[in-house]
Amino acid sequence: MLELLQYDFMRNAILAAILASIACGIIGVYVVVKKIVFISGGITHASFGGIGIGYYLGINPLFGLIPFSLLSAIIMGLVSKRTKVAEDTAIGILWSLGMAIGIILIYWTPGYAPDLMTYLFGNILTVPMSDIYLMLGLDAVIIFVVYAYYKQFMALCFDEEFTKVSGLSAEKLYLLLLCLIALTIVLLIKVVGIILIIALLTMPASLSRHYTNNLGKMMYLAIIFGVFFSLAGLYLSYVFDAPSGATIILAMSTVYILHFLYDGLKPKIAS
Amino acid sequence: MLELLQYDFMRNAILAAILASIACGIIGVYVVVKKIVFISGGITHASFGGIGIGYYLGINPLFGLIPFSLLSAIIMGLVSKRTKVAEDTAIGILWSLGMAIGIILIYWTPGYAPDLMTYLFGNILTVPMSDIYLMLGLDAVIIFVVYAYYKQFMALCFDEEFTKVSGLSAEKLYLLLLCLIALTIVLLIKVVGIILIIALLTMPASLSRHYTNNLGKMMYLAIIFGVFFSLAGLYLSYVFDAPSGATIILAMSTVYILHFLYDGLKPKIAS
Amino acid sequence: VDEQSSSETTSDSNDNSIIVGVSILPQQEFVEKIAGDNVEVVVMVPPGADPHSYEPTPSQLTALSKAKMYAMVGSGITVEDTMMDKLEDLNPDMQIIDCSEGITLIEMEAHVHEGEEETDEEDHEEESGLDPHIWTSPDNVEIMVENIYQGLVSVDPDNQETYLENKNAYLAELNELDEQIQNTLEGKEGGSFMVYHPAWGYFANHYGITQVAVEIEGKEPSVQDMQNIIDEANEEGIKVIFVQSGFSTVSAEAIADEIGGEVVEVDPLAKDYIDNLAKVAEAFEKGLA
Amino acid sequence: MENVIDLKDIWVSYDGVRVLESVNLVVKDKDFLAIIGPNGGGKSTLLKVILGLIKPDKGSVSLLGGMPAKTRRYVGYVPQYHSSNLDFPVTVWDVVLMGRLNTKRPLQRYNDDDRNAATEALKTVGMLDLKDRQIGELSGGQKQRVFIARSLVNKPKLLLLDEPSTGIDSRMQKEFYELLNKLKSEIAIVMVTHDLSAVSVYVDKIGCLNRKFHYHDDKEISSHDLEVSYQCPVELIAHGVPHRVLKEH
Amino acid sequence: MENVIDLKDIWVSYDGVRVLESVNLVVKDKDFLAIIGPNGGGKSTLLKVILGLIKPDKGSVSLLGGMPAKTRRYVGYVPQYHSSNLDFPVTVWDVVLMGRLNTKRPLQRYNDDDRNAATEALKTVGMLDLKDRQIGELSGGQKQRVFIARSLVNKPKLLLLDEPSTGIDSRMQKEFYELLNKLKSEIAIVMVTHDLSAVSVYVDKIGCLNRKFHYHDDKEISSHDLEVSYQCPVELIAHGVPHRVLKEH
Ligand SMILES: Nc1ncnc2c1ncn2[C@@H]1O[C@H](COP(=O)(O)OP(=O)(O)OP(=O)(O)O)[C@@H](O)[C@H]1O
Ligand SMILES: Nc1ncnc2c1ncn2[C@@H]1O[C@H](COP(=O)(O)OP(=O)(O)OP(=O)(O)O)[C@@H](O)[C@H]1O
Ligand SMILES: [Mg+2]
Ligand SMILES: [Mg+2]
Ligand SMILES: [Zn+2]
Repeated sequence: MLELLQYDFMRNAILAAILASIACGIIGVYVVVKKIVFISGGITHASFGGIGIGYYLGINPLFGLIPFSLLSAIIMGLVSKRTKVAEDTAIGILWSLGMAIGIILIYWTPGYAPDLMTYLFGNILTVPMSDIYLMLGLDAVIIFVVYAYYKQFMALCFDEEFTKVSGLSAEKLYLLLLCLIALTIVLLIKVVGIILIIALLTMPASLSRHYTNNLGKMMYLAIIFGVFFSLAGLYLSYVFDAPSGATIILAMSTVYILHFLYDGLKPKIAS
Repeated sequence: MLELLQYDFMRNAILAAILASIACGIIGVYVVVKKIVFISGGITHASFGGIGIGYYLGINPLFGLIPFSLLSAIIMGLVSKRTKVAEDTAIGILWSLGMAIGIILIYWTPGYAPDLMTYLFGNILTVPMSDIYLMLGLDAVIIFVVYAYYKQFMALCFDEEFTKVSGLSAEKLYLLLLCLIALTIVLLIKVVGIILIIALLTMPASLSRHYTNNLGKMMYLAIIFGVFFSLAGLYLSYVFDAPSGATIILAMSTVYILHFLYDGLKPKIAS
Repeated sequence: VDEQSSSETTSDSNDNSIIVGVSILPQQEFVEKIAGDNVEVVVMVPPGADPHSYEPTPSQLTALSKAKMYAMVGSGITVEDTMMDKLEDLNPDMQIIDCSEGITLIEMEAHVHEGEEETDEEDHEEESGLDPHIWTSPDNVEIMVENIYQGLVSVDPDNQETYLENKNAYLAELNELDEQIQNTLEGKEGGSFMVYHPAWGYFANHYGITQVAVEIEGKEPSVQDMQNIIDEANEEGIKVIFVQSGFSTVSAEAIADEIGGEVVEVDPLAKDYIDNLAKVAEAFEKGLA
Repeated sequence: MENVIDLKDIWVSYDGVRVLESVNLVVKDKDFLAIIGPNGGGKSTLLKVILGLIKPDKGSVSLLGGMPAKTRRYVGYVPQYHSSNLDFPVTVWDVVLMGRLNTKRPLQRYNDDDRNAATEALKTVGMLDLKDRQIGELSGGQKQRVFIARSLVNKPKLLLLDEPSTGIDSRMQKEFYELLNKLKSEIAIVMVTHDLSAVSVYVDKIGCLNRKFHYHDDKEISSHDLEVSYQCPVELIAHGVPHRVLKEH
Repeated sequence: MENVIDLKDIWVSYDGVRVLESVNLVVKDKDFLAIIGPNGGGKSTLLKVILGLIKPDKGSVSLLGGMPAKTRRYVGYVPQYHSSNLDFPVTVWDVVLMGRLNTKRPLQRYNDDDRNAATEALKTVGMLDLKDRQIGELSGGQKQRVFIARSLVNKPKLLLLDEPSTGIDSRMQKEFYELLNKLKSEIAIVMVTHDLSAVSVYVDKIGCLNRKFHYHDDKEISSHDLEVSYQCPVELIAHGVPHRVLKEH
């Protein structure tokens, strides 16, 4: 493994894995405890529409992606809070709508065959330096916002009605949280792909949930798990000559599944 | 439109759209009311692993797909019912795991993976006659099972604890329902693709929810909406020369969004 | 790339000309060079789309259902694998010709795997390891043109003479192109060039140079692949990575950063075959190491 | 006839924290038992053990002479918290009919008997007017009434009620207790409650549960140190009871 | 000082079904008002209107002299149903501290004052022992106690309690009512309840709500046809009341 470190691509991959794990660890904890895995998946997929817009307008897809995913996060948030449409249905719809827009726009864009697979599955081995800086910036933003709003987010995730009664705007806080999720997703899409993002968001956070009842500690643990798994997955992908993103997920889920087999498949509640 | 009917591919596409709408209408209602959109998405994505297995073994991907998606449905069901892992986290994990397995296996299979894009994005224009028969069979199975277990499924979706106390096995019923969902997904994958299935499952059912408080009527309405939208989308995709699957989804979501803009974005509950 | 024109040809069809379906843009050029205005060509994979993943639209299918003849590349490009059966169903009278007839398909250049090369070689299916990009070499194109000519003659025997004349003229052009490229690449035999998508295997084979591919069969490189690619590039002194125009260059750029090189666009699917290939050859000449 | 409920030496713990300790309980036909005890005493847990929804760490459960999983279909149960999905597209009527589900096999439809029983049960709880209301559109107490109706609709052999009067207005409460009073001549009833005035008026037997279970299976409770070990609110039980006097214990 | 609550001509309906009809309500400082009424009478709805969680179709709401959205932070609220996420990784302690959130801006941490207040509140409801328990691992009544503590921790100017004694054992209930009795000398309290014996003992003013609101702002209720129009359970209010006699009305 060590001799691999002489390669830039490997150093970048490791940096990307660490930075991604930090963002995912912090935001993932909220995603897991507030049970908005699905909405995160929705934002991720809807953001595909932004990629389509980027291609269609001939600009850097990132400039389509960022506004579009923030917008879809806000729309999902508003739709699920303000209307009588069941939240998960609203998400399912925006999810597919974003994807459909992306596909159609990409189809209509002359002269471009997008590497769809990269967006779906990512490629952590070819992360350019510029993306690393972007991720650093994102991590800084996330850490700052979460530090500032730690108590508020905790109340929001625990009991929205109470948050309102406390004089806070639960809706604004929720939208802020969704926007953080959207940002995380945008910056990670190129690196790890839509599919891996969901894994990175949920698995480390959910694993850490088993070890503590404290929100803050969960975040630290989730980051540690994320870094550990992604580096291990990277190494395994080298050993077995397999795609890195997928191997990271595989490593993570295997540990997760083993962990909870050990922790007891025995039903607590009889069926 | 009418002159299009002289083409076999169009007739098959229309048949496929109708048969898919029937399966989706019935099963989609359960998906929407039991709020298992996410688990359905999970089964869909996990089934990608089955496609990978099919490619790797060099068999028809459908033969990898069917057992794999049934299996992942059952595992998801058991994990979410039997263990303390939060349901949506378990799904997120199996979701990524299935995808990862698919990616790695396809990577290890030499040669281009034909049809891969079809599985991801579907192609209703190239549905062969054999698939139409398969879909007919599936619709028959779904209608029969739902007819037989209508009351039981209703109780299950409404109140699982009560279902248990009534002496039914809530777990078995739930697994049966998930297997029906898995079957539906398998047969729809070729038609609309993994990415868009969720739309077809949720939108007609959720739209019909606005018009009735009766589960059975919801199913009829959902079928009607599904048929209408998919045929309209098909026609529009011809007019605008756009990919059919994506256009169907776009048509559906546009109507859905217009509908609920009309129905009132006005918040009932102040924020 | 000439933008909208070909998508227009796909949609409007006037009844008196013969409709010929083809899979990719270079084939359109071949057919048009031979048949001139006598035929109308419908291309399955429009400009910029990826022949490894493209799915046709209803209007393309309706246009193709009126076609007299379809010239498939025949070397196993994905869109044909998925669509040909369908097209036969759709239009049973259509004459289907296989442009690759008479061309020997070569193995896809595998990534250099040191040591564990032949581990699961046995599992390889027959055609899957073969390189479908036959049209990137002018000598293959001569055979393709010949095949297309035969097909056109069989669906439209009346115009055989025109076709023959046109074909010969085009073959001559292709010959000239071949020589021109030989000249361009003079003295570079045995050199290597690096491409992202390995579309240039036949070209490299024909001119005695080596293609080093980053991505293989639509699959992103693994860590070992990356390691080998970079080592090889450094050994051989490769400083240029060629990417297919229009495709995302991010990954290629990351590798270019690593080897201190640059990314250059070349297009294996341009309609204007002859000029394009000459330009490509010049680009390769500069990038060869 | 055998005992309706027979618990022997039941131990339950959550994550290592013991909640029930060596609980023995026998309920006979036509018993009306109230279980009282402090918050966290394990009352809800005990009902779930009786129904087989929680497996005890130790001990044996017999319900209506069999395994709970087999026999619980003959029990009417009103839980403390409702796990039901309140956006669900069912009306009050559908929910009450659901109480007849245990008598149905797949493919079998509801018949007139079922419908009559449902009408009857809704009348009993005063909710017949609202039978076409979607379940989520009811107020707290209205929902509770519907769930009570659902537990009654199938003529159960045993009623397990976990704080059934929660949210119910006082007029209805009174009617409800009168109803239980009538039912106890036919079936067994076990009710968890904090409403001691109701206990003192209608109930035959009282059990105090605070991890350990103490059964006062006589109208008269013998004096001992219950106050300490079970936190039984003795003075409240004893106070203002019309037809029974509990000794201080 | 201005009125704590001032509702003028409030109308609310759900999906066209009218729930509140021309409700007028004034609560002054140090009032202790109990709202009683039948199930579905609109009591929970009324509290939500006071808090600005539901916008009335018509009418004006003033809370602590301002718009509810601005001033509700000074209110301690215990809802009938808890919308909280019970798997959440917070302890009892965190939940109670959350009650102090309204005094905090982003970036500000909890200080010793906050912690002392939380300790105090937990002691009041007898839950200090369990302060490190995860919230989902409590029994029904224990949870309710924690939520009561949360509503008290911030020394609110008004307490809005929607059936606060739900699930709470009788010993704690008594203590809780004693506490309210003490608090009413400092703050205003509005409590929805079906527990008429508590009403009769501790409360100063009674409001009957059944779509329309009728305010008995005197200890003595004047006689009229309340029984019919508000379904006030007169005989129960009147029965067994130690320090007050209601005329039949
Ligand atoms: N979300 C809703 N949609 C439609 N109707 C509703 C909704 N919530 C409550 N209602 C109806 O409004 C009326 C008043 O409800 P509310 O919850 O305010 O009653 P309540 O006085 O608190 O009753 P309870 O004593 O049972 O808690 C009831 O008839 C109820 O059926
Ligand atoms: N899921 C759980 N995990 C861990 N501990 C639990 C869980 N559910 C209940 N407990 C604990 O078990 C004990 C008994 O709970 P139970 O709900 O049976 O009490 P109860 O007697 O019904 O109380 P209440 O009168 O408050 O409803 C309590 O101390 C509670 O904290
Ligand atoms: Mg309880
Ligand atoms: Mg209420
Ligand atoms: Zn290619």
